[in-house]
Amino acid sequence: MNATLVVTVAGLVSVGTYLVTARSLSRIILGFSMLGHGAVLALLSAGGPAGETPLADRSSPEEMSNPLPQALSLTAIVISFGLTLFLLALARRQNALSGDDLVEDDLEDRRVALLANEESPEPVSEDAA
Amino acid sequence: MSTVVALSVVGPLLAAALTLALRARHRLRDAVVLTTLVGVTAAAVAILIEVERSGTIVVRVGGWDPELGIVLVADMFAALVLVVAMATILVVEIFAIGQRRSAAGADPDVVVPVLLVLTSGVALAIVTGDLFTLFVAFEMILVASYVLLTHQGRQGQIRSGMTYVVINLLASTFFLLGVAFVYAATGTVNMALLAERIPELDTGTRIGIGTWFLVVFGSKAAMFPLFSWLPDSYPTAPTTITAVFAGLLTKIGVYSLIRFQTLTDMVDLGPVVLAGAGATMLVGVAGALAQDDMKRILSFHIVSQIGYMLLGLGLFSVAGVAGAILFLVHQIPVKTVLFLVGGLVESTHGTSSLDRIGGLAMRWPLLAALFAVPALSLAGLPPFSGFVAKLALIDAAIASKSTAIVIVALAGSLLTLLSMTKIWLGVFWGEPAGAPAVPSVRGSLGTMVLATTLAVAGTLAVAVFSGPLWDMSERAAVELLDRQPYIEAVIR
Amino acid sequence: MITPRSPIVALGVGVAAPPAVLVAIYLFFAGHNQPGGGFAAGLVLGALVALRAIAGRRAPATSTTLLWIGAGLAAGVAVLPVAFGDAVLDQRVVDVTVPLLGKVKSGTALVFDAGVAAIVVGLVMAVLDGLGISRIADPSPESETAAKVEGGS
Amino acid sequence: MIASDTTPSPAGRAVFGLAALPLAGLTVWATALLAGDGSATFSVTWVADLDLVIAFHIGPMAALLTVIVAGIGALVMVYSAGYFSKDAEGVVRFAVTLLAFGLAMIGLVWADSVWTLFLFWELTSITSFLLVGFRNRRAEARAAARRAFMITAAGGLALLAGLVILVDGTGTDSLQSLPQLEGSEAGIAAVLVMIAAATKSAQVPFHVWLPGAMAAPTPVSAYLHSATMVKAGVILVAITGPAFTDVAVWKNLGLALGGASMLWGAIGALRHVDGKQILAWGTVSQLGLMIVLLSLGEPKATFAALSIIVAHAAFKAALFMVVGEVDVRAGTRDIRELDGLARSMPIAFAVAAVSGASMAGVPPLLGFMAKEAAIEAGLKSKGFGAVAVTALIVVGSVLTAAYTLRFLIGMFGGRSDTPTEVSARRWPMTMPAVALTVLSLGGYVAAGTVTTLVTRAAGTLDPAAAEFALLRWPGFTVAFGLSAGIVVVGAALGLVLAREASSPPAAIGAGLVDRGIDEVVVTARRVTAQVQHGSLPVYLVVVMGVATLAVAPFWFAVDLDVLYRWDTPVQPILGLAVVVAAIVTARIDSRLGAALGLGGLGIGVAGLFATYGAPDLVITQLLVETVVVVGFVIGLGHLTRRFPWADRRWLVTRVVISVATGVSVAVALVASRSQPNGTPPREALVTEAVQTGGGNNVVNVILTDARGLDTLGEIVVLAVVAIGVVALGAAGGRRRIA
Repeated sequence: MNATLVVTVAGLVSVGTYLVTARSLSRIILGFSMLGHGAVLALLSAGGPAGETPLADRSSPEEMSNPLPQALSLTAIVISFGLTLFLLALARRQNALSGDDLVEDDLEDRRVALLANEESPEPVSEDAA
Repeated sequence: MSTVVALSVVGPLLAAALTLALRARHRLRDAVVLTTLVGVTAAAVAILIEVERSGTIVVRVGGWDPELGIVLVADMFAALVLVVAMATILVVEIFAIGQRRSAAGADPDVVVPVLLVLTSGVALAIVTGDLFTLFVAFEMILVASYVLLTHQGRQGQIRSGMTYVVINLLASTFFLLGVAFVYAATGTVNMALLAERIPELDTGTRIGIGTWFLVVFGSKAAMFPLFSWLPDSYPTAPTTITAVFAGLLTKIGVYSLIRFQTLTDMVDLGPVVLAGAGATMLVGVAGALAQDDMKRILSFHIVSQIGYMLLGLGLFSVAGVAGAILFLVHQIPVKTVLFLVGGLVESTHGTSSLDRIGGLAMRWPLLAALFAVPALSLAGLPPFSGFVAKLALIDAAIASKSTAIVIVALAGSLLTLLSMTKIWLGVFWGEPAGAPAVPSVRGSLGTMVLATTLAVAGTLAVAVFSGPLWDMSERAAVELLDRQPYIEAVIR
Repeated sequence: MITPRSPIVALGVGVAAPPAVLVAIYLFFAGHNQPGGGFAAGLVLGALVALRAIAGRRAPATSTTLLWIGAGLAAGVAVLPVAFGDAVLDQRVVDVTVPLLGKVKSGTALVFDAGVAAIVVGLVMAVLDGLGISRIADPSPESETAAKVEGGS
Repeated sequence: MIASDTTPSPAGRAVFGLAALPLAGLTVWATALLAGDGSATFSVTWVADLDLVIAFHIGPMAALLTVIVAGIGALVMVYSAGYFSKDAEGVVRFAVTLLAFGLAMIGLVWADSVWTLFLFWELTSITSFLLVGFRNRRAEARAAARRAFMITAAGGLALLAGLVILVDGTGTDSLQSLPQLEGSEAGIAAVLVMIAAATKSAQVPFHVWLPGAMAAPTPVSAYLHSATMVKAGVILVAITGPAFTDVAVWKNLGLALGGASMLWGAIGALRHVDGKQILAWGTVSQLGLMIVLLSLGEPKATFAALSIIVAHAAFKAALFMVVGEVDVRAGTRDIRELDGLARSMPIAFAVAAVSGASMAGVPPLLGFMAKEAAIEAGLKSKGFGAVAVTALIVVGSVLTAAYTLRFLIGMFGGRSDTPTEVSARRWPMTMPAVALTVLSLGGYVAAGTVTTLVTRAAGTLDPAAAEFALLRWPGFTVAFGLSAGIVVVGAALGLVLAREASSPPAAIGAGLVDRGIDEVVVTARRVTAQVQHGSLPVYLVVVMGVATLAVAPFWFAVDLDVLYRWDTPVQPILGLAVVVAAIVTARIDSRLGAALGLGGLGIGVAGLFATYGAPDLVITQLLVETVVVVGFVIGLGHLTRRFPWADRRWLVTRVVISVATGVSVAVALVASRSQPNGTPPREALVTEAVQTGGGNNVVNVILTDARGLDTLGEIVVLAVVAIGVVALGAAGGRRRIA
């Protein structure tokens, strides 16, 4: 297994996950792009060492790099591409709605949390209502 | 029959293209959707009958060897879930057509083709015998759900959509990384080959793969502690969409989890799954109790009920897995119908907040009945489907001497009942509030009520036919835990 | 920064267009035997569409048509063999001769790739439409709000 | 309080008449069956492998109970026709629910398999919930319904678990002649089943739901809370008793719960001022007596218990009916407010007096014979029980006599100048109570017949129990002496207490239950507030944390020997460049710059692809990256240049968790490769690609042919994204798809 690729994967995943936990959707998008690269490189490294281009008329199966991870990677790249575009559209819509692209907290969850933290809990029972 | 299996995946895609082309001609489009969904449901039934009769169906897509290409595998487990899933989508679509006429629903130009893509993805996820294709199927389902959730572009939808999309993207990335791990360890992504190779791996790698995919599928299935995205996002979508999500999406996660964990013989992870199951039940139901909005309560129940299926898996016994399968089969229509009722309440009252509705039982007894059946089923009361499934699980757990989980499961049922009572008290009892008059069940609303009634009938059918369903679940469980039938069917 | 509607950009786009189309065609047909394929071809065409849009020539809003044609082609090719009694997605190999490239051994895979390409172009057009290419072509300061606080809970 | 003075509505009468018909029919059928000592059996298999069989066996016991349930049910339907006024809301709903309850109860007594019993057990809980909450506009009715439902449902779950153990242990699911349960689980099952019975039969401390359930219309109280549903627990104890005869905890728990209920229930009845509440608390006491007798597990006691069930059904239903009639006609049922009703409502008074006497154990009534049998059973019981149980029964009976007298005086007594005004008599309300009273009398007269019926029923539980008889005149036995003493002392006590000015005690138990339920909800909120932050970054960190944990097993499988440095020396340069580009991109303040950084990074990755021999990936990567960067620029480029700053503490968390995730992934990758099991089939793939796929570019053949389904899925993803992007772009403005 290619140590260089493994380290690169670790780096990309680290930075990618770091960005994903940001509040700004722009950064999250950047993060996912990196995570996508990381995953693709992981797939490639999982397929064995590098080799010749997998063209049947140019090199023998022993010499060529493993074609299957490449095919899987291509599919993965394309899917990740599509989702990145979708995230962009989401970010744009959020911007149109609120003037920024920040991910907001869920209001209802916050309400429940506030209720839970109140000194005297809101009466819940039918009796008290 | 193998063609039917493949068509149940590709057919909806062709129909999706067609509906996209026909977006200006509403009636024709609706006809196409309904025909397609009826078709795939019928196909699923045919597959089930065939599997029941002559065993697992294997499709080598494009005629490629399993080691090189993709195989589709319809075994008992797959066929059973496929039938329920397709029928559920069909019913929801009928509801959606009704809602469309009332102009309150989502944009059909978007929803119709995308729902068909979702259908295809669900079918593919169920029948695929290839780990990477499962990833692709998940992406189809997810991207469809992203679009369905957010396409109206409302503030709340975008906010919750972001949570939903981002969490699921992370899970998808982990899925892809998991494929890399598996491929590195075994040199294949074919599930039958994985079933042969993974159990013979070095313990660390084997268990590592198991736990990793527990995280991957667990976050799709909304297992504790990976569930938080669900209750935030589901309630914001239009009814029909939430109904499909509620019924299907997490269940596909559970389905895949059961499939993967049994196929790769992850018995050692049983205790971990059981612990997760217990926590999922309790935290989910606690969340439900904490909410004051019908759709949010129901969303948390999705989480809670996932715990019961995980319980069955965690036992890793035939009875347990069969219980989990039956629970899955029961849960899909029940959850869907509860959200449909929520949708009826919302579309007649403009809200699903418990504080702003009341007294519906007096004014609309039919709706009360339509709610009561699945609600009691959810709480596991007889004679409804949930009872049989729960009994099977409790039985299995007691047989496996897992007393702690039994106590948790029973406590969870009681709390489920309490929160269903909360909805009942809030929405159906009390001083009438909300809509000014009894809604007249005509036109579009009639179609919606019809669809809901159909779905309730479906849940009752699951209860009535629990006998044959249990036999099939048990057979599926035997096949899953034995693993050899699957392997042999694929690699012949 | 891209300056929309500047004559230089327009000229550049004009000059780039024919070779780009050629590249796309090459990638499309070479795909089965050489690196390339429908996806790459579609993206090259898509990039061209994007460039034209940025240069101020608004893309024709036909993304949906391309989408359903593409999906229809790909899914159709997948289903078609059923009509001949074959398995789904069973490819038929035919020898096709293409000018300049010579004999291209291919078949229904080519139709499948055409579907891929159509969808990719459709996607790029949709993105241009959805992300608001009109604003780039006709920029107006929108929401230059002050930076908000980013922070965790 | 409930009804206005208008006469009953004809429509209501018709509905109740219809509902009474099936019940009347069942009564006749069961009577015939009982008289002929016949039996009937039928069953439907539901889920064979789970022992889920809907099986009914109507032997003497079931037939006797059917007569009670269906007979009283029919009478209650008639009574209801009088009870509800013309303008009453939801009469049909009420009739249907009540009938459903009646049928569920009949199903319960017919049940021949464990799960049939459970099914109908739960159905009675559900219908009872609906009936108690019938007047659900009132908060108190809703609260009472919820309370009752929760307690009985909790009992139901205990029953579920207990029955699973029972079926497991005995190997049978049939309720006829249950074998004894042995082993360590027997005790657990016994406790679970006994608790279930106690919740349903309102035994202390689970009785707290019953007083609140009086919020239901009186027909419900007369039916569910006297004669039928509350007996379900007693029946359960009777039926499952044989399985637990040797389980000490079964008997002890039964005696403890039953004994406590006998005393506390009677005390409660002496304290309350609401006629219905007095009867309800009295019911708790009477049910306690039945539980005590049945858990003794002795033939004589079983016989006595069944006798009491029969007697109690007759007198308690009649008494509830009377209270309801008083309530409707006098407008209240508070004994402090009622005055002189003995004169204005003579029939009701007669009914109450006779039925009350039966309850107090006064001859010549059915209740007397039953109480005699109970005392006899207590005296004959083995061991320490003889004294203790007898004492318990005696004390309980004294109190019963006392509250009976207090009830009669309170409801009907008084001779002041301003008697309570009452409205016109409603015959449908009067007649059923009269009929039941006649039964209390007739039962005494026809003691032989009653004995036959009861012994037949008792015989199905315990053959030895079939040898006893109800005696009209027992002679001067110890038991008779005790009986006489009970009546005298009780009457004296009743007279004293009836004149006590009392105020209704607070419903402490009910309050506690409600508080408990509220507390559950509050706790649920706290838990939810802890786990459901509503904040995406927190969720993500949780997922990553879990993933990091999940990787733990991989650490043990890492073998660094599988690693080699690089394929070509260019790789480390490119790899470094990629990571540096990533870090730089993460730190760049402007969106445009970040987009360009991302582009650079993508080129670096494409370079790595190139060193790997993957030109298809290179082409795709470069094109994709271009479109993404362009998209980023046109989509977000106009946003504020700078990213917002982040909280420093949170920043540390993020850095730690991300690095941990990155390292974990690397570890997992290396571990996966350490001991591989299986190799990719390259040769076959290449050969097949050329032969079957007809292409030299293996990757492309895989994409369009071997794994064409993946590609199909992938482009569908793109198409859906396109639809979504257009829809989002159009949202808020024009609504169409281009």
